Amino acid sequence: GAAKTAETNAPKDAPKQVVIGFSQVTLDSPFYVSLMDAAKAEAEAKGAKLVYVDAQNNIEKQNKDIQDLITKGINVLILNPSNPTAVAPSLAAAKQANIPVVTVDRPTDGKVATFVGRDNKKMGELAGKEAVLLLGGEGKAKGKIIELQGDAGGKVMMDRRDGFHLAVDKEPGIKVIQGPYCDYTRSKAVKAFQDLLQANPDVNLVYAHNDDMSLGALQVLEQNQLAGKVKIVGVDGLMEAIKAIPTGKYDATVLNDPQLLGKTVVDTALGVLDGKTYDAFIDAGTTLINKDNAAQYINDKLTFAASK
Amino acid sequence: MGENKLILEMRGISKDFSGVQALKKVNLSVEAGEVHCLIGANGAGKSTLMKVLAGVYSMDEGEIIFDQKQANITNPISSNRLGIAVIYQELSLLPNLSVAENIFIGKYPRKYRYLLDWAELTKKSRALIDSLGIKIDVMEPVSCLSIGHRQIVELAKALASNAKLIVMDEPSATLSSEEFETLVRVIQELKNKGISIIYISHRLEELFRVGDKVTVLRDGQYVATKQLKEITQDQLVELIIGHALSKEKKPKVPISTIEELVTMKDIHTNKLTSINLSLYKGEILGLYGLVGSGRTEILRAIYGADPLQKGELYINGGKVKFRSPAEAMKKGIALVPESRKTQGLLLNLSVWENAVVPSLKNYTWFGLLRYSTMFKHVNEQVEQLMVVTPSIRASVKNLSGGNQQKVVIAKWLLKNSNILLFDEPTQGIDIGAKEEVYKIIKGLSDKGFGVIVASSELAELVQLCDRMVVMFNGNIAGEFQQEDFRDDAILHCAVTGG
Amino acid sequence: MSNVSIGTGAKKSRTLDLGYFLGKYNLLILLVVFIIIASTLSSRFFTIQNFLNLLQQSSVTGIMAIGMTFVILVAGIDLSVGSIAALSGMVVAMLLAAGWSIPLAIILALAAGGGLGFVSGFLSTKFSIPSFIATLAMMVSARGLALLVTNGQPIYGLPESFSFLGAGFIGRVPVSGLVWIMLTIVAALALKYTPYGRNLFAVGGNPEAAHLSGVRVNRHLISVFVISGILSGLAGIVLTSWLTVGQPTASSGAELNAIAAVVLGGTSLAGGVGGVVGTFAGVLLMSIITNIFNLVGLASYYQQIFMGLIIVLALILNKFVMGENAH
Amino acid sequence: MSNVSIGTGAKKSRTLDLGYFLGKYNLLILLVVFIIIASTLSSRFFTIQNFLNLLQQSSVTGIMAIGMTFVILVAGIDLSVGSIAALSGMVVAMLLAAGWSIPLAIILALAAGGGLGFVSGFLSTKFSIPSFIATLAMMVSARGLALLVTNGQPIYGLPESFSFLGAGFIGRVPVSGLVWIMLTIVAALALKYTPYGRNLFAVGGNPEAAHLSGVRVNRHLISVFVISGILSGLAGIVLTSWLTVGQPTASSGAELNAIAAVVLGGTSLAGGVGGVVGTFAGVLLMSIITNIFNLVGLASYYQQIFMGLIIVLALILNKFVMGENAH
Ligand SMILES: Nc1ncnc2c1ncn2[C@@H]1O[C@H](COP(=O)(O)OP(=O)(O)OP(=O)(O)O)[C@@H](O)[C@H]1O
Ligand SMILES: Nc1ncnc2c1ncn2[C@@H]1O[C@H](COP(=O)(O)OP(=O)(O)OP(=O)(O)O)[C@@H](O)[C@H]1O
Ligand SMILES: [Mg+2]
Ligand SMILES: [Mg+2]
Repeated sequence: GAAKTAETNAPKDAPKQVVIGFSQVTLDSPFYVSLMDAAKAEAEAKGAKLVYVDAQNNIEKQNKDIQDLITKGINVLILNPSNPTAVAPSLAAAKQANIPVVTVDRPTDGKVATFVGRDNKKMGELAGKEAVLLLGGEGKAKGKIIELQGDAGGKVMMDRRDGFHLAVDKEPGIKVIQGPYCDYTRSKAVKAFQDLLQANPDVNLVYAHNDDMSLGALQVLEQNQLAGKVKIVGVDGLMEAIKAIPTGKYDATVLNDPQLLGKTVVDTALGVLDGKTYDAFIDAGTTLINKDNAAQYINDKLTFAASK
Repeated sequence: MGENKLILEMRGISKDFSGVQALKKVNLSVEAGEVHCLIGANGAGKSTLMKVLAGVYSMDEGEIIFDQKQANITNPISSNRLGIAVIYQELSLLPNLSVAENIFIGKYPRKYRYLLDWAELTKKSRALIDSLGIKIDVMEPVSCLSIGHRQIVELAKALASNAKLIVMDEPSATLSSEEFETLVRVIQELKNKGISIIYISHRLEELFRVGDKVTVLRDGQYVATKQLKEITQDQLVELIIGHALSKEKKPKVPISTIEELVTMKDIHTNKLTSINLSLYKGEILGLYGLVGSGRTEILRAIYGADPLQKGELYINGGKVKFRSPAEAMKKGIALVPESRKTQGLLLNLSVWENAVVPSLKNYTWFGLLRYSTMFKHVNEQVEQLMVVTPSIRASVKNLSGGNQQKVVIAKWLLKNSNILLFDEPTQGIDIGAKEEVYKIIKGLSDKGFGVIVASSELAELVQLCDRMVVMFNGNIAGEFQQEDFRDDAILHCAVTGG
Repeated sequence: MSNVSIGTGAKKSRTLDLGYFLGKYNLLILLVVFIIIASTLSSRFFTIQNFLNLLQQSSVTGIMAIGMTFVILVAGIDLSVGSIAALSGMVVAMLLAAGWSIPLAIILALAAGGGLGFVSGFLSTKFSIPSFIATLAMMVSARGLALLVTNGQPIYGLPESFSFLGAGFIGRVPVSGLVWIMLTIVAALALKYTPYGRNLFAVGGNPEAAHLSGVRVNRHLISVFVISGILSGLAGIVLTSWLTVGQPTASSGAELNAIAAVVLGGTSLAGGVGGVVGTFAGVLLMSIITNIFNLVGLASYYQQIFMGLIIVLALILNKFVMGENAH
Repeated sequence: MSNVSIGTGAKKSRTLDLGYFLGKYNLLILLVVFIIIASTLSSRFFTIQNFLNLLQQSSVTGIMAIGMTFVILVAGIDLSVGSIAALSGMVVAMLLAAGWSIPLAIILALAAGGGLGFVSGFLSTKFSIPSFIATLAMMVSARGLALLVTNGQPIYGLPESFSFLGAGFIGRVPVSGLVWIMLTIVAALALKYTPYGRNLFAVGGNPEAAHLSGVRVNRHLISVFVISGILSGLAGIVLTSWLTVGQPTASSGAELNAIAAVVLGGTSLAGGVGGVVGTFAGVLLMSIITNIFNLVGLASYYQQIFMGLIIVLALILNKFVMGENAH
């Protein structure tokens, strides 16, 4: 199937180059930009052509984009779905056109060749466990946590929230204040946290669904001379956050390396075209970064820390 | 006429606009089949009374008896159902719709109950327009019509409503003389059919031509009702303004033709061809012509509002090329445009804000405005022009039509321009204020300013001007010196082009 | 329908027939130009399948844009269409997931859309709040409501047969595209051949004059928001059916696309001038732009930059063809 | 300054002094009501620190809203403020990261904002494209540009001293708040005491009449977009300074907040009526609403739902106090 499509789709005079289509959920976020850049670099290294489209966080546009990619002629589709179910029309269209699909970062409900991603719930849990440690350790932890949330209705947000609560809700001494949705952006987090700090001056720890928001909280804490006194835990492994760890102002983040995701998914997609079979879930792995190991992740050239 | 039955009786009508008593216990009785004129100075409450009748405003007290029955009028639809049609002072046409739709709006012919019957609509409206003797394509949007033709469409709209009473609020203000004749003929026909008409106008001669009776309002109060046959124009004027009026013609002062303020040499624009015209210092020049003859265009060309295609324009002897009115204004030129609502006024703003727009720069001190002097001057102008307004902070949209016109004039008097272009300056202004405006215009010319007045009222030009130019079809058809002003000659020139 | 300003500037209709024709159909001309350019840029563009795809892709925005045209015709604006679409999508999905029958679920979802439209219309008319703000408030509140009803969770597990509306085909033609075309035709006829339609032009042209002429202005104003609400609801239902999931975050930002399409289609934001056929072409034009970007593989940021440029360019060309740029 | 139509409906100024006063200051009254309610809801609300926080939080939107007021006064609208803020923020961050001096970087970033504002203004004026659409196109394009310049990546590593503008304090008072207050005062005085300011009211009231009164309408129209662009640029710079990072996605959606605040502040979308003092109060009002939600810990979906409701409610109260709801 795949081979036939490749033949009909490739221009006749050019050498047969594999065309990978990549439908990215958004390119407004540094994480997804880094993922895309890594994917592009890997595709180039492997002699494949990568064409990408940006759904701008809009599921409707994503389905349209994929339709257009199929019209354009691709051999394999890499998909980072804006919603796990709502890409069903695209999956159906890809199936009809005999184009295999590999999803990345976020899974789909429909059947695809494989999913390259991470377990966001686990990442939330890692953050939660570290938070418990920072507040006194299992069973003894005491304190007030402010949680800055991602986007309303988002799957990643829910996983990072649920994973975190899996760890902290067991602790009777911990109270969590759930803040408003800040859409993973620093500017909204700064405003919200300013208010939340005003309402909860006795806060002990801040957990945000990504590092950008955590850094916003840090900004407010610095302004109130509380930096270092209130613990901060984030997710993503943003280099700016990691660099703040040794200074004692930032406590922990959970690695979420987009470069590795991008590289792996392209390799996997090419593998699928070659007829290899994969497990349904390829875990790109994660780990906690705190003061113990922060130094080894620091790399000024990267926006996000790279996996070791 | 005699003892006809009353079609309308309005008794003790009062209306207050948050502090302004527009109507105080006003009575009005109209007989079936009569033309009842309503008159009064600007702001006397004529339009307000008619809007109460139409259901646009609710009255504070009083009662309306229509066709012998107590009428409960709450909105324009209910008055329409009763058989009252109103042609408002501010035209209520929809520029984006066709003539036919405008005539039948609110009562479209239908087919299959829910669908609009375009064929019927076109047929009926064409018949109506034809019966008025005017050549208009009924499928054309109203925005393409001249003001005069729009007025005729309003008339057709009123006719289409099969009303028993038609109110005409200053229908003639924008009509040319032929169009006015059409209006007179239609009024006569309606009268013959037993339809009553309430006719409002500031042009007294008109009332005597079309009206049977006249009711006079002053300051929102009923003054008197008279048979028009039984009173003279001067008596009527006294009823309106409370005292007699002294009319004087401009005394003959020889105008020196040495200093030319404006010189047009072979000017061409979209509408004008080869205009040669001079305005001298201290002169009042009249521009007469039929609707569309190009009077407005001459003024706009001088004012830099329309681009010149060809020709040369000299101001105070110096050649100029205006790209915008702002540049013309800098040279001391002012224009009072013909449509005060769309071109003259900032309707939502206050009187003072309107009045100072062109002259703001005169009131600055190191770039900042000095409000005290500015307000002082505005108040002076408002008093001099006798603008009826509670304060200069009142919004102009709440002034009566005539007072709005005065605000537009005030704006240029504040600016101290020395070349003034007036386009229909007394449109909708009452007889008292008209004389006031004439006095002002004459005063300006006495100061050595140059004035051009474009008007459709020949009498006004005859009274006011030193010299008159008659336009025809974008051309100058003739020129008359004051000693040669003869109505028939001028009219002949305007109609035939010389 | 009159998709451009009827004769604005056309004084003598006879002598200007060509100009008038161009003015009336300039968007179609523009559309043809775009199609030609697109065809030369990508050989895959000018294929039946691609056009059918375009039809399906455009239908959701297209259906919303019909309602938006009505609102803009009366000089209003409706920023809440995207949120209402999302909410109606949630309603239909929740009802279906709860086992209600498809027609009933659809009717209730449409009613929800119409109801919210009524609220915006009522508020903006009765309290003379500018519709921009009334519908902005509705946009924010309805989105919150859509998120609240399921605590932000999407709704899965819709019946197979429900997907016919959004994802089904009759022959090769997408059902949603057919719905869009039919609604456009119905709306165009209603605007031209019913007193209601003509009254909308009157209200948009000059509400005061329309009121004085005995048109019930407020009712007409409210009605267009109800229509827009119902059509947004339908758009949301079609989208839910297409995506087989009810998503509270769906269609965010859709209002701006719809408005841009309506304006491109020649309807004036000042009200009183325009029509739904132009809107149809405007929606298609916008879809073609994204489509061709995707086909030639223009990178995303450039897509955004050019999207803005092309919208402005199209409008300038519009004016130019109509000879109106002189002012 | 005149934050509501001077004397709308006020005939005999003597008898109506109270009504006039209420009309002119109704938003301030509303603000006081809100503050009282907020104070009873949370004891932490009525503290100096919270007000200083509010000042800082509101300053970015507040600075944008000043420019927006100018645009709306001439009956325009500017949807591009958020995108221009983001782009200017990127420009200043890039220049600083490349080692330019702070004043120079700021000036160039402001110039970039003003330049883009000029483009919107020029297009909308010269080609008579509605400003809604011209700035919508600019919003899309400028956002694309902001993303393009650094390929969607934020810019880190700004000099310490740069953060004074956005995060610094004089005493306990935030610098950004002071900048906002000062700009409001300057703008209010300019609107009231300069011919330029008065001319904006004239242009907004009736452009044709203003033109015939010798006002250079086009220049004034373009100028407000330039002002809005520069102020949006400044807002973006302040935000970048506050967050210590240049983010291409910053301030998305800010335009709607700014517009809502301007309208709440009594400036009419129809043009010609309003002022920046009202806008100041409008921005504060919106900030207080979110602030109190956050302080009492109202869940986020409810925040959205209530936000819309409260905006509408505030406007209705506005009308009610002004006695204008009749019509
Ligand atoms: N909507 C309104 N709000 C407030 N005041 C009004 C309103 N309409 C009219 N007025 C006031 O009521 C008075 C009567 O106005 P009206 O328009 O009836 O005068 P008019 O006799 O028709 O004058 P004109 O000859 O100038 O048309 C005026 O003082 C006017 O300012
Ligand atoms: N804004 C306008 N829109 C449409 N037609 C116009 C407009 N202004 C003028 N016209 C038309 O252009 C023609 C010339 O008008 P112009 O105003 O110069 O005539 P005029 O001699 O001043 O007569 P009057 O002022 O009595 O109409 C007329 O047919 C007029 O209806
Ligand atoms: Mg009147
Ligand atoms: Mg004229």
